[in-house]
Amino acid sequence: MPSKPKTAGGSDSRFFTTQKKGETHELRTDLHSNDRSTKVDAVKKVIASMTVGKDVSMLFTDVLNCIQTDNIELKKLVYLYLINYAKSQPELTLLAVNTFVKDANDPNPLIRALAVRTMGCIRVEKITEYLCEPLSRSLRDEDPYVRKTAAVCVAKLYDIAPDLVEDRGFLEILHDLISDANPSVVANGVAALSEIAETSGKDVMKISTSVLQKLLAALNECTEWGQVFILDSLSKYTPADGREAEGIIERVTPRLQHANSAVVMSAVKVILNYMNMITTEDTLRTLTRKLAPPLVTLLNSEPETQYVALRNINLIVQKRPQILENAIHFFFCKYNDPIYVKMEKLEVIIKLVGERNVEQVLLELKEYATEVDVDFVRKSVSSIGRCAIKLEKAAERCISVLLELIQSKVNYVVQEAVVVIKDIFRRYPNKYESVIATLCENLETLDEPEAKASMIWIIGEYAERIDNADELLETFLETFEEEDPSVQLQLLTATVKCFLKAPEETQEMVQRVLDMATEESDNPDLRDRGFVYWRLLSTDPEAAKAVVLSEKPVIEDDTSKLEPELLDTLISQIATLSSIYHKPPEVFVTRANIRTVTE
Amino acid sequence: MVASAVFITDLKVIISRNYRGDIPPSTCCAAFSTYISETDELDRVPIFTLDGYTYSYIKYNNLYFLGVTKRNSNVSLLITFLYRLVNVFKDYFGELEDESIRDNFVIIYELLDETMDHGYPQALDSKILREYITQEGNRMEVVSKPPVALTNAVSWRSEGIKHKKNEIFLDVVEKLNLLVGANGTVLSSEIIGAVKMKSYLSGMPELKLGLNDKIMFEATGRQAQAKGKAVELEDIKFHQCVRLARFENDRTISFIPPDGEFDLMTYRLNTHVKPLIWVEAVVEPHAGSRIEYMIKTKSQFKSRSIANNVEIIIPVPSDVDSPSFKSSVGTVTYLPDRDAIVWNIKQFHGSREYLMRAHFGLPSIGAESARENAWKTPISVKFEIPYFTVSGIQVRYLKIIEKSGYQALPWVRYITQNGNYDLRMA
Amino acid sequence: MIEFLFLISRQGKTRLTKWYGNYTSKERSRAVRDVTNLVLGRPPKMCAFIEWKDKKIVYKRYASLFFVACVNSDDNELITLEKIHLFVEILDRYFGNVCELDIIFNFHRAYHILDELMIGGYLQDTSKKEVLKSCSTMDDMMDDEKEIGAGGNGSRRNSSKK
Amino acid sequence: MSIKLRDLIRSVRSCKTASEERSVISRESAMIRTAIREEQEQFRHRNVAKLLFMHMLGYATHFGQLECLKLIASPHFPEKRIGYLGLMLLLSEEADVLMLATNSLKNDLNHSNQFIVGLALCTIGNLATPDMSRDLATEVDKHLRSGSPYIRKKAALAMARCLTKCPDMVEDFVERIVSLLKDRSHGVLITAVQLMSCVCEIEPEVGKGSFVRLVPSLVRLLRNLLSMGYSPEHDVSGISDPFLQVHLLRLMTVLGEGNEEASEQMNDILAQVATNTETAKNAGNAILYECVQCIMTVESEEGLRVLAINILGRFLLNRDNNIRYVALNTLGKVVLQDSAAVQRHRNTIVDCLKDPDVSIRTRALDLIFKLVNLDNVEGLTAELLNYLVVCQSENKSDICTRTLGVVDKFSPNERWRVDTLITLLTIAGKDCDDRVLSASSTYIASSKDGVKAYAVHKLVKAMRDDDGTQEGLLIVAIWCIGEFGDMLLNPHTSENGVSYQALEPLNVISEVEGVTKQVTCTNAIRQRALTCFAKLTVRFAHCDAGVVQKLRVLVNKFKASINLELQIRACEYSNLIVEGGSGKGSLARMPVVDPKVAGKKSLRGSM
Repeated sequence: MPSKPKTAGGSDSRFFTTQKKGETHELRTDLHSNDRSTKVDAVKKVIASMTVGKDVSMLFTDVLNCIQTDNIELKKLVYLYLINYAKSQPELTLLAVNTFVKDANDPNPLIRALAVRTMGCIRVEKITEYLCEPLSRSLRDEDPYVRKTAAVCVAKLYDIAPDLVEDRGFLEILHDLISDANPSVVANGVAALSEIAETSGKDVMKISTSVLQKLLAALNECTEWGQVFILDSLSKYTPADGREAEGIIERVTPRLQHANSAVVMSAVKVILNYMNMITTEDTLRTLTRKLAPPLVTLLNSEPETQYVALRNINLIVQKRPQILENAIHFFFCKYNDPIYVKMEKLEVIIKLVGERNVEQVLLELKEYATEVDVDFVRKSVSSIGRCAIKLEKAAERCISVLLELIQSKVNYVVQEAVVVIKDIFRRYPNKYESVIATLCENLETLDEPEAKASMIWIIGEYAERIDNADELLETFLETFEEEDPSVQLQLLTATVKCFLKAPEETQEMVQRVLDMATEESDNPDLRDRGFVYWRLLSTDPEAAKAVVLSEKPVIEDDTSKLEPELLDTLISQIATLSSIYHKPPEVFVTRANIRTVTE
Repeated sequence: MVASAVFITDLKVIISRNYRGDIPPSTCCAAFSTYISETDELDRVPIFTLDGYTYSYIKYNNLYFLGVTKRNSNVSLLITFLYRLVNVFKDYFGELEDESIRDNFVIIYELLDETMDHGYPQALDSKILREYITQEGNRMEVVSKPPVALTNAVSWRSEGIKHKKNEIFLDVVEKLNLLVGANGTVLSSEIIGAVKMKSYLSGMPELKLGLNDKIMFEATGRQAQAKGKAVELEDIKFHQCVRLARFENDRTISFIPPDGEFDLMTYRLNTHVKPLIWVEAVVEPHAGSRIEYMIKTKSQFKSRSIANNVEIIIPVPSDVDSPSFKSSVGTVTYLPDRDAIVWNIKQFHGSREYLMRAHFGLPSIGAESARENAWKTPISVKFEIPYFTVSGIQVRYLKIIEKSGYQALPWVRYITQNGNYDLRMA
Repeated sequence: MIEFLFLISRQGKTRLTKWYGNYTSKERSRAVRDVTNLVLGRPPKMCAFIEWKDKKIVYKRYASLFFVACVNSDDNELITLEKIHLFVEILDRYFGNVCELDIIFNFHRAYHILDELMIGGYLQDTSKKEVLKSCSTMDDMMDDEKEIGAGGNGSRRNSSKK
Repeated sequence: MSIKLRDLIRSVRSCKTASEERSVISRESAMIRTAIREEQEQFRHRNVAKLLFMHMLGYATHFGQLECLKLIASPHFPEKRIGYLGLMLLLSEEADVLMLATNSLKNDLNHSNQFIVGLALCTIGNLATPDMSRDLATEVDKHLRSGSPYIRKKAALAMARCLTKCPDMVEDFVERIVSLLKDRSHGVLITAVQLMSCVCEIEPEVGKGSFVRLVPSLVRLLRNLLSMGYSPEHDVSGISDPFLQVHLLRLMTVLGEGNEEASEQMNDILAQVATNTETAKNAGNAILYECVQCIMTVESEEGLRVLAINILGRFLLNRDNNIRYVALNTLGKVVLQDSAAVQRHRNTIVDCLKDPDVSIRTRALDLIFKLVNLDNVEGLTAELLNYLVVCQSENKSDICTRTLGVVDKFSPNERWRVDTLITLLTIAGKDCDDRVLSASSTYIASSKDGVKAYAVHKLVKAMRDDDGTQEGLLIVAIWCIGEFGDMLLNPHTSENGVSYQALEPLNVISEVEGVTKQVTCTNAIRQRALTCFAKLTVRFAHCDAGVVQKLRVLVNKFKASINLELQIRACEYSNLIVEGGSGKGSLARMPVVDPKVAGKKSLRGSM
């Protein structure tokens, strides 16, 4: 039989259902049972209900009643329950404090650590005071396992009561822990201090020369996770000079050989950040050579890790293109790569493409442009255009590939191609107009604003070389009112251009478009543009020519390049979310939105 | 900071651990479920932010392992943590699926408590965890102490291990990644190698591994050897037991191994290799009635080597019927669940060539979507060639020193396998 | 008029879909996905109506199953609930204390019953007795003919009870 | 070997993962495809049943469509039954093979067994294409007068499909339908009533013309139902056939609308239903709900309408969310006829905006937009803006547009209008669409100068307070700064006592520049900023040379931009604003939009 859960009452409950009653009552009895295993089972059932999201807070006192036990499994379960419901029952939680304090003195270090760890998770302000004494004892515990747990607990306490932490001198004790003989304690101490530094904005994680040496020593000894904490705090440190930077880099470089990709990423971050301070060409060259292989190796890891790596590599190749200049083929897409990996690989490919490898890259991109996923195909098509814009020598070849793809008549391929060909025209003026004829054959496939706007611009710009430019514009004008503003703007400019080039034929048309843009539209932006043209044309046609038909500078190949300052910020954030989003942390780390009424 | 909370969910929370109490778990889980169910699979990304909460997840079987954070966390660390957490669970429970999670929720809570504290990963070595977090219920009497290894510099091996027979097994496994374009040119080829160990050694043995590493020979002034059969490994990744600083210094691979199985190192080589097994396909589709394939394959390695269990996997449309095959060697099977046929050749000697023909019916009522993919999926090949490595890597020695002075024998095997071995169809 | 009718399990599995309005297969799978998410995402004690596109979703939960109907936005939502309930009562009588498993293993029977209750999204009869009578006569006709086997094994009632 | 349906279901159920399920299904599907190719007749029935199952799970089954046709052509009932089921489930109206079924359907319509005729009718009713409808309508019509009520009711609904698909046939068959109302079977009656409603929908003229004379019969039927004693077959929680009652009321609604005489005939029975229906159970409320709608739609007497509105008022206070929902829904429909009565419940309705149930909130919101008038506009708009803050982001755009409609119609004064729009943009500037942005700019431009100065000062402040995400706010602000930037150079104190200090020209410029430098800045904003800079060269012409120089630098920055519109603007403007250039006049203050144009646009978008 399947499980037939209860329904929300009413007469319909007799359908599809069987009944179950009095669960809570039964549990309560069992929790008070003298039989150990009945008791354990009951607590387990409570936790099970809690796990599936049922509210079992009404059993608080009954569960708390089980806390005095020498059964460590039961103890852990009760603690878990406490963590979950303490906030809802702060008064009752106080009753548990005695047990915590007692457990923090237990001869068994596992129990001591458990007590300290749990106390920190109970975010009830009232108990923080009781926490201080056992915590400060635990920070000096003889067992490193307890000390490392206590170190993290300081960070927990800082979350609830920062003043308490500062007043009771816990920050100083934490700082002492960085000199602890045990590497795991050092690592957790660093993690706790770094977090407090980040939350408070105070420089509590001061790295002095002696601390630096301690950290570097611990780096060799501590767990892989601890290595990440230490590397991340090193990345925030500014070395005194190039020599010190070089010295630290030397100690960090071996981490590039670690099997844990998080260790590798954090090591890369430290090295890249310090590289700015290094002036010796030789050292720079060696580092550049050393960084490439571990980055490439990340592309053989799980897709999610690859994604993180690729977003970061995207930054790294902008900062130091030499590192991966010979590695472009590693970024070719595998058939079964997830789309999100493929998209990122394309980004990197475009950043790495050069004259030496453009032939090979074009073959790849063409292959991708016939795949199934629409977004990937579009990005591939536009990447071909970006190759052209980037590499003058390859432009012709790129155009011919784009024309081939246009022949496929696949709607979105054509549109993407038109958009990017417009940019190629602007990069290499008066060079590839021969393809305009082909583009004009595909006018009716264009239904996206950006593609339409691009095509209209091409027609306006090259009006004198297109026999029926005015007719083509005319067809677009028929639907002027329904078009997206970006298309309206291009229609306006293109028509004015046409008029300035051949006033006789287009007099009526330009009047109409100006009317539509100014009299019949309420879009202030479009009206501004319309009035500017209108006033110019009516007062000084020659000036209008100078304004509208003037030579435009060749466009910059700045597609998806970040501003240098932002890039440096992001390089310092390698491996973090910020490096995934390519945005500084303050942009997305916001207070969670006000809860909506639905919740 | 890494994670505020970790969830294990199949879109309904199975288990969650809210480490920092700064996120609303049920809201977050609901938001995540909505993201997964309402975002087209192709549009999903493993890391995304909604309403100020960032979700990073991996998928295993039908389970999602999800970390949520409010801050600018180290996501690289978070993703790695989630993968390692999966490994710990696999090690504990064998197969990992929603039932094994539900059935073991108590121990999973304990593990979640021990593997991460306040969002910081702590201990994820299941061998060590097993020493004090056990599955047996009768733990009341003997309350264990934290294993020393937990906080030791050697966090992967406990003291006092004893084996009757001291042995160690080395497998050098190379996987060949290869991508061949539709025009037959090799677009990329790469060797991913691994030195896998099974160590059954007593005490705290010190090991030193010698390879025919070209850079090591050069570094130690043995130019002659460097020019001989030495191999230049492009990138090496070591298990945490290997002393990285020492390796950086003089390329010595020295370590105290964990007990049992582990991957000592992996390496990558980017060399141009000839496809060991070559495949060509000619396809003749007749829409609405039938489709025919002619497949030719050739082994391009020395004739004294043998590739075992060769599988050539050829994609076909998803709605074909009535398969029939003719091949000069091996067996051919239609696998509808993979929309492919598999040509299986048990033993493929070097320098041979074989042919296979396949014939299918196609339904008269077409569904274009059923076919699209078949033309874009590449042919892929699986194989295994023993006693052979593409790179030519060799284990020169494995020295084992333990203070008790026992003798231990290392055993070495070499093998080459396919990695991502794809040939695009014309 | 009812545009379509779904049975969805609490786990999000589709147990029955009947289309009366004209939907292409793409629209169908989209609708199943959207509506399933909408309905399962609703907290309990909300009203049983959800506005969806220019239509209205009317649903009711019976233990582990959601019965979901899509109607025009000016249709009477309350009577739609009654129609759903009528269907449920007929299923209950047909299978004898129906459960989800009955529907899973006898989905074709559920469809047959529905076809005796509704056509083209309109109610065909208001009498449970009439519907059950014609269903059972047709089932008898099935049994009389040679046993062919498409899930028609076993007696029709209680066939899936343990 | 072919496995049984049961076993297939079992093995699918035992799958742990989606990919496991896919693999089970694909293997089975391949077997079925081969079986189909080999014409394995003995398994056809079973295979189609399995395909139905796969289809339900969302897998491809196109290759099985022809099998259904073969099955319906079989002489055996079991095969026919599964064949028709398959036809109805696997095929949609577009399927090309459907036309091949017409012949089998025709044969089965003439079958001696009424259940086989029933299957054919059911299939027509669910699936018929226009072509099939035309071919089969006469056959269906024949069955409308069958001796068996079982066939008559099915034929009635098959006819509904045929007529929906080919409305031109309505005239040929409309009179045939009328006679169905004399039937005694509830099944035939309910189908007949629905068929009539359906006809009234597709051909209102013809339908109403033919059926309006039936109103007395409908009233009689309804009265009989009300007075009927307990009948276990048709009663639902003590109410006799609520389905038939509701559908009778629906039909009466259509026939009574705009028809005094028909409405008059209904008056008594509607009053009787409205007062006597038991409301303890859902079935009763369903009838009452329908009855209220009927009263409010037909030309009913005043007293009756009051009664109806009171019923809705009672519904609104009901604890059951379903009832509150239908109350809000219906109030929304009647508010235009009887605004005052609905206004009485305004507070209750506004409270519904805080309901946890989104369906309730949506209905309440709709209703509030209809309740707004000159008297309550300020209070209700404040509620709407509050709601805009908390509502789900996908609804924000719509609420903005509709709030604009309110502002269009009911603004008490220019300053209130400007305040409301700026607040709206501050809350939901990233969600509202172009119409709202255009209208906001237009309203500001057309206000008196004092309000204009107030608005542009206020916008600068709002822009400064924003974190760069409310794109719409920034767009409007930047346009206003470009157009009225000169007003910022003077301090301003508005009638409500809010004071703004004068700004320095360079400060104004750097405020806008700051926006363009934010990471979240879009090209749409940058484009507007360029126009703004160009216009400011004129607005700030009297200031010292450094100001204009700064503006030139900002404009020139985008001359090589890869964004087309940015480049065009940068190049054109930089030529316009050169030292001693003659074109500056073209950047002078822009004419205000003709209010007729603005009105036309925003009305089109408002509701």
